[in-house]
Amino acid sequence: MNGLIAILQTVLFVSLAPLLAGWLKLCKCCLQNRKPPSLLQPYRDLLKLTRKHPVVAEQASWIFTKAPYIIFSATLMAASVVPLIAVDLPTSAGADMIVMVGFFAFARFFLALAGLDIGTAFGGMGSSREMTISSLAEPAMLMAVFTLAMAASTTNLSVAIAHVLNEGLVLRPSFVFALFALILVGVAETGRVPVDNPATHLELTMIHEAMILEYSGRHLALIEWASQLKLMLYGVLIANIFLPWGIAETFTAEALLYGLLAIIAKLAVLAIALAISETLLAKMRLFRVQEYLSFAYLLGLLGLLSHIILEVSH
Amino acid sequence: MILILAYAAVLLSFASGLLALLMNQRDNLAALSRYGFKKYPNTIKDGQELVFCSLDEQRFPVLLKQAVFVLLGMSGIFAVLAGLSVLISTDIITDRISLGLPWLPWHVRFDGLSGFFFLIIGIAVSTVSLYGPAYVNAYEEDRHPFAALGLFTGLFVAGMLLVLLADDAFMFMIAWELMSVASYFLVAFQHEHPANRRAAFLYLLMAEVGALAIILGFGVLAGFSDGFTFDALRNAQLSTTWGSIAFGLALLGFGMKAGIFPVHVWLPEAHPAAPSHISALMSGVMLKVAVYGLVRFCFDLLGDVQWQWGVVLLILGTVSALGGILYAMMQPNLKRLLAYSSVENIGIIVMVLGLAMIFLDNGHPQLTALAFLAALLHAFNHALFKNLLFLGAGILHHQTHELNIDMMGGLIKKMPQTSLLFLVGCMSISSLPLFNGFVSEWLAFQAALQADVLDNGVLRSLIPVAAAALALTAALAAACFVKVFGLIFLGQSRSHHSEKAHEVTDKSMLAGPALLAALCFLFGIFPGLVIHLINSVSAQLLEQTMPNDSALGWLWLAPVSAEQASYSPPLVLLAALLAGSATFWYLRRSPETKTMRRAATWDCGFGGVTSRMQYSSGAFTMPLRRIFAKAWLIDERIDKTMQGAMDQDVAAVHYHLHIHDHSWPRLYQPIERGVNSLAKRVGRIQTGNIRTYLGYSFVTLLLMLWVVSQ
Amino acid sequence: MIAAYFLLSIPLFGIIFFAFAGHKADTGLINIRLNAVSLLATLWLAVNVLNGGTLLSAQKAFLVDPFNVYLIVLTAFVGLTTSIFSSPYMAHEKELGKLNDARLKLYYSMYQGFMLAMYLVLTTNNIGVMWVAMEGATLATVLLVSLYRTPESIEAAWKYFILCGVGIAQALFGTILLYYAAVQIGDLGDSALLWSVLFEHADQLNPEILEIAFVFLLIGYGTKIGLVPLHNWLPDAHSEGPTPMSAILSGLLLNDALYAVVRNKMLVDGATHSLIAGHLMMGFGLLSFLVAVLFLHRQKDIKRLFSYSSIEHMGLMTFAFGIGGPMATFAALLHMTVHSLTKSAIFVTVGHAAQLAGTQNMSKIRGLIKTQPRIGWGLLIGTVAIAGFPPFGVFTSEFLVLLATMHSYPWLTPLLLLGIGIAFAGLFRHIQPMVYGDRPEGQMPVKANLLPVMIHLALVLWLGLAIPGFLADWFSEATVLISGSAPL
Amino acid sequence: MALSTMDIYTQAILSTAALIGLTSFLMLGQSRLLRMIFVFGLQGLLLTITTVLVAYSTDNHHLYISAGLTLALKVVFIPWMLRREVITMNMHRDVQALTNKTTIMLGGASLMVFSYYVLHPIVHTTTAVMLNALAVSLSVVLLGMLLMIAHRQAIAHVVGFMSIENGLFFAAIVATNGMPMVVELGVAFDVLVAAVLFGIFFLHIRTSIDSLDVDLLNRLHEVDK
Repeated sequence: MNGLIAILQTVLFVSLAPLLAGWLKLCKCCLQNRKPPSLLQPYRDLLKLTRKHPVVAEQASWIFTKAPYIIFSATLMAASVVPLIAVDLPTSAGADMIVMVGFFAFARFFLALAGLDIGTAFGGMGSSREMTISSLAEPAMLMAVFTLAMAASTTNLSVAIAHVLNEGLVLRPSFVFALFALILVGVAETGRVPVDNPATHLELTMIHEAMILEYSGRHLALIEWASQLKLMLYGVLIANIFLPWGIAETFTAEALLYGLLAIIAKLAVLAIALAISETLLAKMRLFRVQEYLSFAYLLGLLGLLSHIILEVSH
Repeated sequence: MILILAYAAVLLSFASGLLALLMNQRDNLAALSRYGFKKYPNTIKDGQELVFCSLDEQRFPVLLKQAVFVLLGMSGIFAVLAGLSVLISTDIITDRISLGLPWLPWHVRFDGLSGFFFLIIGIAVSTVSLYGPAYVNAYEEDRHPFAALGLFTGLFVAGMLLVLLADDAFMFMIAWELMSVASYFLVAFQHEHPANRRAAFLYLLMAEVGALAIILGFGVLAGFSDGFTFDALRNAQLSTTWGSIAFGLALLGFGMKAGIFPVHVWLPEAHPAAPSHISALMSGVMLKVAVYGLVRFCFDLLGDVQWQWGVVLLILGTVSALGGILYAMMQPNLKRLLAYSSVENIGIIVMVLGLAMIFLDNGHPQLTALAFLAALLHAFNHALFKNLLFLGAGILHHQTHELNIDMMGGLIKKMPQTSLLFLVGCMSISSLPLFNGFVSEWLAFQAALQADVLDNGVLRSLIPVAAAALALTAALAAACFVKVFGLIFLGQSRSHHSEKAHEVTDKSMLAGPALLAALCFLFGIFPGLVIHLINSVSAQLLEQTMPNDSALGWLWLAPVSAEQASYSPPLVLLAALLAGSATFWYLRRSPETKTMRRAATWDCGFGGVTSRMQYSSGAFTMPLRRIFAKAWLIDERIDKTMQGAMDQDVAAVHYHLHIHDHSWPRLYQPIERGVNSLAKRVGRIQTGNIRTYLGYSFVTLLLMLWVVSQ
Repeated sequence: MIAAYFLLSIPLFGIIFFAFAGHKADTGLINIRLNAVSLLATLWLAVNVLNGGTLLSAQKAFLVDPFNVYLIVLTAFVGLTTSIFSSPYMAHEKELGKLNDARLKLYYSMYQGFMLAMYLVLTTNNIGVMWVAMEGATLATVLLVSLYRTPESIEAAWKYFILCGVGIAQALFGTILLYYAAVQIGDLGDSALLWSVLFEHADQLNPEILEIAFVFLLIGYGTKIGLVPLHNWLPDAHSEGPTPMSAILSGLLLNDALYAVVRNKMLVDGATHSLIAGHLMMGFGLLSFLVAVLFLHRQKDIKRLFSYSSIEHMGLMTFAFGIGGPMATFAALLHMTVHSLTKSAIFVTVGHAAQLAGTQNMSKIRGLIKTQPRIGWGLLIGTVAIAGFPPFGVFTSEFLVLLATMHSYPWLTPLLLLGIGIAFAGLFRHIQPMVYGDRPEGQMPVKANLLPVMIHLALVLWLGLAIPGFLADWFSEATVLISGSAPL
Repeated sequence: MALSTMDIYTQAILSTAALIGLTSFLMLGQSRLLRMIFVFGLQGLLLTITTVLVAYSTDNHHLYISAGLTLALKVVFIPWMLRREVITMNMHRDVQALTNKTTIMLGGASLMVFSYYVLHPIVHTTTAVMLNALAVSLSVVLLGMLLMIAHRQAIAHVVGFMSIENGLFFAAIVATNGMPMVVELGVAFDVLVAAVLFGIFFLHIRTSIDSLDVDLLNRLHEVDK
């Protein structure tokens, strides 16, 4: 039963990811008063791509062709760990938040390799920048995660969320810091403005796009999908960790439904916020990114220290 | 019985060393055997045939090399057996060898800790001996005599094993120095390059200084006890001050060998100098022996540890880990890079050991066991993948005659098997899930996250920061090894050599790395196997084991409790495989899109994507170099050669980038200068004038007379 | 006791024989044979001592006890191996035209003269005779130093002669004071200079006089040991003379001078019941050790380098004897043995290295391993041994000295360790470039007999791994004799 | 105890001791080699007289032998050899000016005092004569070394060296009525050989640096100039 729900939740995750992307695009268009594409446009794109005949660069080795599958399934693994509509699922016991970060690292590792595989300047540039930014983002993220982990004294996501849920409404200064840190990191990791611009293909500024420049067909589809999944994953993390209310603790149909509606609502709101920020902010220079991320790290650290100093009673 | 296995391992490695000496004795052997058969003609004919054809001009060296490595391999296997059996039987075996001083024979003690490191050494040595024969064939006999190489390899291994067996200060030091000196000769093996000579000198000098510090450390303990056996030293009653002094000395001594920042400088010099299978042993195993020494000294001999020591280790470890990986990232030379990354991994181990000390002194035995286990597990894993990577580097050097990663590229198509093995190594060392490197770091994080059980607020805030630094280290390591694998194996080949390179012909050279890669993966999926062994070590040493929550079954890893954290690699693997294969199958179902079309790479319409356009090592790390600019001494120059009218237009642009280690100008050169100037001053007393000399003895006489007449 | 007389008669014969037939082709061989016979004699003596304990001749003129008997065997052994090395060496020197017949005669007969003096120093019971023999050793070797008649060698010999002469004169004054103190007891008569007698009556001797006497003895014999600041003759004499002589000077003369000091120290300790003598020795030893260690870094001449390392090690031994506990004494005795074995082996290889490079200037000697592997490896291993790396015996003794110091004077240990470290660096920074690297132009292998080196290093290795029972008993008996109690 | 209360023998000994000390001073201050050698011979003669005195008073016969040896070696042979050397090198005319002579003499005087000070502790165990004898001989030894330090001529060094021997001998004779015969002979033998060697060395040094100035023997040094 639990297993089924877990699988169902993962499937939901995968299937909802493009929707979130579509919704985000829609919001941005409205804000920039352009005519928005349909909400389901991302699904159409993916479907189209999977039907296409993939073209592969000559130098590309098996790394390049297998990377998309690895990246996608790694991201999928990460997604399966995160409670979407219900806590206390068997999948989240198999791997905790650290492992989840590990999955991201896994995906990134192969993405960067794929970027280097084709042997062009773009690929190298992309993977170099990607690795740089992520290696700065990872400690910041872990700082935020540790704050939660120490507060809930567990690294198991669903247990942690349950803990926050049952604790009721407690205003923890540490969580505020951690929240902001996680948001900053999420923006950086999912390659959104101001760190990276998913829409651009201007060589000097792009990071994520530079690596996947050579991809086409189903490979491109998988990678796109994976990044949409990642975006949603951060969204869900932020939503469910810091305001977990509504998530199902019992596996009854209505509870689950309620949980689903709740998360959709939260994500919608988050997406709007993100859209607004993306509209207002401009992309920053690459070498400003470390300041941005060290700020995120600082927030995470502050969160941790405030937890240790203010909240632990000895 | 178990001890016999251990002795057998030691003796076999000695034997392999001695056998290597026969390399130049072919003629004498031939003469001897001829004489022997003349003396006893009635021995079987085919025996003579065998002997003579084995003593044949061409065949003899090959056979001998194989024989040497077979002995070495057997010694490795025996070491593994001995280690396993003592770990499983969980008993402590002691013995005496009537060598050494008349009133102080060599005391031998074979317990879990020694057994565990025996296991590490055994695995490494046996893989190396699978790999060795093909590798050493590259050396011409007249320039690089195999006799020296084989002899000192055997002594080196024997020395390491003896260190683990030693149970008194005297034998420990002898074995320790045997290890150092033998490895010194191995570093100096290719001594026609001045750089190698310098490296060897530096290495031996630091080994000597370290050994002296260790002796002094033992001396401090011995000063408070009767005798030099470890039993006596265990019972030494030290004041906190003396204990801290002893700890400091041991840290200096073992740290120098292990390569803790800032006394690490010999590593990046020595490892590239030695033959690759030796650097594999040095980096993969010898550093672990140093860790063993530290653990033995602090947790076993000193007994009651202070949490302040733990803090020292924590800080030093963090600095080494970060410094190591940052320096590693900047190295274009593959083996230097690997050496620096050893500094990083040792840093991690030391840091987690510090954590263990902190928990121990604050009275949290379970967490102590957890941290201790994380440290030993990481030592084990590092031995596996660092060996793998060094052997891989050896293969690359063997095939391309290159170690500069900017000169390689595109090798994945030329050397598929090697590249696969190397990839496994890279993934393990950058601690990706499903590989062994991840497990130990995960446990380290778990240990660090328990910091809020501590009462001391400083510690509670210090430890998570260290953990975050660990995270940064891991991320940087991933970046570093993406660079390594990407530049070496992917893209287009950057030089003639890598253009011409091909897979190794002698598959035995791949067998060793393959075994290691398999183990890396195996212990990434089933870490329980090793953890069980380490638990028996900590049960002996700390009377405490890690509370692995067995409620979830043996497939699970739950260091503190299932509630707090759990990780089940097999299930993850299963799920990942399912997901991956499902998508794979789904997307490639339709026959017409199943095939892929090959096309030229997108060149922005300019045409001609050449290998020079690819990112180089310097380019890849440029962002990080700008971000962490303070961490290195960067010497970056761009020279333009001008030409044409009034030298206005640029003919060529030369880019120089040299990254230097801070510790040289800060620490080592001052010492060198000091000694030299002191020697210069002292030299003045040798004036060459006899009357001055007479004056010396005259004054000395008067002085002495005055002294005694007081 | 007949063994002792026999032993003394052999070199006596040698002196006279070589004075006439020293230039013959087979002289080297005869020299080897003579030393071999002496070695047999000493072994015979040693066996007697092992069975019968301390031997005292009629009229107590000679005394052979566990302390000096092993030094006697060591002396004979090193004398033999050095003669094995010296016969091809001197032959080669003669081919090069550095020497003529007269000098060869001188060399060989003085070689035996030196051996005679050494045996006399060790066997005699009369401290006056001991002095005479010690002076005799100087006189025998001083002409060997100037054997090549180069300005440097003459200068070195002159300094050696004057400094050691003046120094040894102090020793005689000390001896006279001792005698004076002994005469004051009365009823000793002529036996008042016999060490065994003095040792019996040590506690009756006048302590003030003995303290002053010891200062003179220490300064006097200390000049011969090469204690800083009385050492200045030593590097010159070692570097300018023929190499075999450097080997026996380093391996034997220094030891025997130290032996003389220790003998007298035993008397002084018996009389004064104070640590003054020990402290003086420790002071001198430590000073010599540290200064010599720094000198190593500045050497250009290979033989000078190793003569400074001799000073360093003699300093260490003096220091150890000065500490005076059983363990320190044991260590010092062991160190005496291993040092003279290792050092003479090193001088042998150094001699060959200098011959094949045609110079003693270290910056000119390169790529020995490539040129003549045996010599290169011999030098390298020897240096490793002398630098105190296990499993060679030097490490064992240094380890014991360190621990003994740790027990008695902990604050001195860092100094020792520092010294050992610096010494190591000083040796290797010079040795490495010589042995490693590619062979330079026109550096040809020479005819060399490295048997002595192998034997010596093998013995040192053996002593490092395990000290054989009889030797251990020997050492511990000597330790009991000197320090009054057995090691642990 | 007062000098007058001693017997004539002791007084004689004391006076010879004083004279020997005096001769050392004379040598120390001497700037002409020939005179120095002459004074050295004088010292040897005094030593012989002392020996004979002791031999007679203690009728210890082997001391006569050593007296003979002293006479032969230190009064006849060595001075003769040195003198010949000086003549052949014709240095008998040139005056070797001592640098700051007065300081050296003062130093010598203070050495005398110092040796009394050093040997003072033993006075309560012995007679004043012994103390004086030992003090004088010690100061002769020290003065001999000072002489060698002060003078640059190799010949002066030999003289200094030998006068040190004299000092030792004096101590041996007076304080202990002579050492055992075997030692006496050995010492005498050594002195003889040493003297011969000195002769050889003068030859070598002359041939190598064409002078007997020891300051010119300074090739072997380790001060980088």
